[in-house]
Amino acid sequence: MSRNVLEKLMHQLCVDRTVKQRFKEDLEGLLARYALTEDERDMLRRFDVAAMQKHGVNPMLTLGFWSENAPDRHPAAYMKALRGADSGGEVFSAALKH
Amino acid sequence: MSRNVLEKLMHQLCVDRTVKQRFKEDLEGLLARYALTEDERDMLRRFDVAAMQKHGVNPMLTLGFWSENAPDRHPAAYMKALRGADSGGEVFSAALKH
Amino acid sequence: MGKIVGGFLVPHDPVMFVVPQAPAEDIRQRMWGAFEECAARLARLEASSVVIIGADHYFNFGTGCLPQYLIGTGDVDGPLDVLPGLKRQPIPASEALAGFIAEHGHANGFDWAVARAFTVDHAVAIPDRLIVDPVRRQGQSIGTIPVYLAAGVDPYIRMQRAIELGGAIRAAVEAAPADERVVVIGSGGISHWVGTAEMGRVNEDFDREIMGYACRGELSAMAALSDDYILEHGGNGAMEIRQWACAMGAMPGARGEVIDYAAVREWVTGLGFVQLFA
Amino acid sequence: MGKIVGGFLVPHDPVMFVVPQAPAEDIRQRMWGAFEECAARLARLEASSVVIIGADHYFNFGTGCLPQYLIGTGDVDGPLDVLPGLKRQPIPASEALAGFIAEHGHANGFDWAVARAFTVDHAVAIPDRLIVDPVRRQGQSIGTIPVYLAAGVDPYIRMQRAIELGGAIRAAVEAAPADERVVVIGSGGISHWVGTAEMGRVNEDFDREIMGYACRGELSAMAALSDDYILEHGGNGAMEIRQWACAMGAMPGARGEVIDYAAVREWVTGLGFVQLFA
Ligand SMILES: [Fe+3]
Ligand SMILES: [Fe+3]
Repeated sequence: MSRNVLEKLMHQLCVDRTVKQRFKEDLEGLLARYALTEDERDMLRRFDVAAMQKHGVNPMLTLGFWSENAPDRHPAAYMKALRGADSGGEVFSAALKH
Repeated sequence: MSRNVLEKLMHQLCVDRTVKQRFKEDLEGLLARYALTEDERDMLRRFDVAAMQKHGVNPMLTLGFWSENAPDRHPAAYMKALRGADSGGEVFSAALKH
Repeated sequence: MGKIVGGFLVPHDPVMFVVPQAPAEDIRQRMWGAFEECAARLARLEASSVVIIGADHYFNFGTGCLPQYLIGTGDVDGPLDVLPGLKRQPIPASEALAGFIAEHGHANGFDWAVARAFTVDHAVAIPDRLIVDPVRRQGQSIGTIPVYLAAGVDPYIRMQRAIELGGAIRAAVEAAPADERVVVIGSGGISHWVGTAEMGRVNEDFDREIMGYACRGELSAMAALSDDYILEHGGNGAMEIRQWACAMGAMPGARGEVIDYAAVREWVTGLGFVQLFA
Repeated sequence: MGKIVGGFLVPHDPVMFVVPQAPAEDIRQRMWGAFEECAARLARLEASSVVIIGADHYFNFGTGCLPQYLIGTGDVDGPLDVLPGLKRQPIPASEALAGFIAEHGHANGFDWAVARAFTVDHAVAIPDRLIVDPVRRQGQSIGTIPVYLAAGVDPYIRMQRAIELGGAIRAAVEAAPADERVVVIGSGGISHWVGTAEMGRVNEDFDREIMGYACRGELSAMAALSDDYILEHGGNGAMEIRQWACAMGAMPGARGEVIDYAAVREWVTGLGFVQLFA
């Protein structure tokens, strides 16, 4: 399975209010409507943006998906999720804490 | 004002469930969100597909708009609205009455 | 080094699905039978991929992005506009060749818009379901490559450019690393008026003219058809002969044969079925 | 017979709007000031239209249709991605010239995807708001023509093709019936990493290299930059130098001048402002 269907859903999760709503309220129902692998579903459930990028998903899309849908939408949280706990992204995170 | 914004809204009224819903429930609120002329708003309110086509709107779109949103969605009703009461569209209407 | 091994020019009339019983019995049987005949002939061509050339009906693409032509290089399903007897389902794709055609085009002046996950409308789904799926059920593995031309919504692709695009598809197939056997399907009604006051009109003379060009491989005659002429004699739906022109452009010099034709007012379209021989 | 009378290469950094206070005071003032300086210089060019060349950020276009390049020929507004201090509003368009550029392209092998009603994202909205709007407020009537290149989402437009597209814009402007004075604005950050683990990194060496090519009008050096090189040294965001290449391609032989530059890690981007002289 390629990254394409995953990117399709993630793009909708950036721009389509109805899909965003459904992501919050009925995640499994939403996921069932897309031809995703179990691995891909899991990336979405766990907001695993690092795994998504390893899978080939466009980084602009992982960022957009995070900013629109994650429980903690702050870019610093995104960077932490992406880089792991030993994150070295102080400069950028610091900037965005203003 | 060109046909373009009208076509934009009409396309959404063909493919976007949320917009279709809003068209039914809050027509004026929906219309207010688009840079349409009063004439164009009126074409939508009155399902005036003939006027839309005179205005340059793509006929596939007037048909799609009608089929998805008109009170009587039957193609025969569309043909009547398009041609006026003295419609000569017997063959086509007959076919679609099956 | 792939090869184009054959072609078909066929309609994709959704009204056949909406009111299958509308025309007289013999017409109905002939038209559905013509699709079956195409499937039987496709089976004999032993294709590995089919390129189905359709056109959007102001459904897939909105005012925010109207491509002149597009190719689906990733996951494919459809149709978007579900019909009675035509449910949405995954469509087996031919991703490697489709991606190569896009890339080859980008390197050679054909700037394909690309769909990486694409829900086709009935323009591609009908030929796929009626012509390709029966061959798949016989055990042949065939991937579908959806191509869309701007024939329903302006700005329309020029006839000449549609023909050149067919040539670009051919060049890409022949340059492709895999030994694919490719069949091109130009999917479009001949005369039909869609959503206009003349809807239901069919013009057999126009239809015979176009089928004649197809059978005699007259690319230049196709290119010479002006939009005004097409709109007057074939209707706004006949702008879809661009898909025929594109398929013909992929098989320059090919002769064709009419499998069947009928002017079916009940289905609002002149339904022509042509095979092109490589 | 229109004429390209000048050009600018500028960033469109949304982070400037999100955290305007993040960098040191002098940097902030210089960067906002550079936009003001561009506006002042634009005012002196007495343009009737500006072509703003941006790139989608996987926002305007989804997997169902990814155009290589697109032009807005009808109503324009934006941005789609509203920012603090950057509300969505109508953008004065230049419909006649935009339509002519599309048509001229279609007749000459540049198959523009067309947006007939288009909500641009920040890539076009920021330069329009910060550079063109101030000149409009002085009483000049300037229409914006939005152009989008595939620089954020693959398949990317090739650098060479972006340059050729600039040439096609120029040819169309010069063939246009109206005596337009046209300014091209290539809108894109230089080095920046967007959404990747390296986000926040800036590479001044890379930025100076690109600005050097721009100032010396070295189109062939731009065309020779491989995607691998750009991604390694400039980041995925630097794929947007395609927009610079396109603007440069519209002004072959033009020399440029750096208005200002700073590597602003707090705004995650190398911010370069270049004027191209016709
Ligand atoms: Fe059609
Ligand atoms: Fe950008």
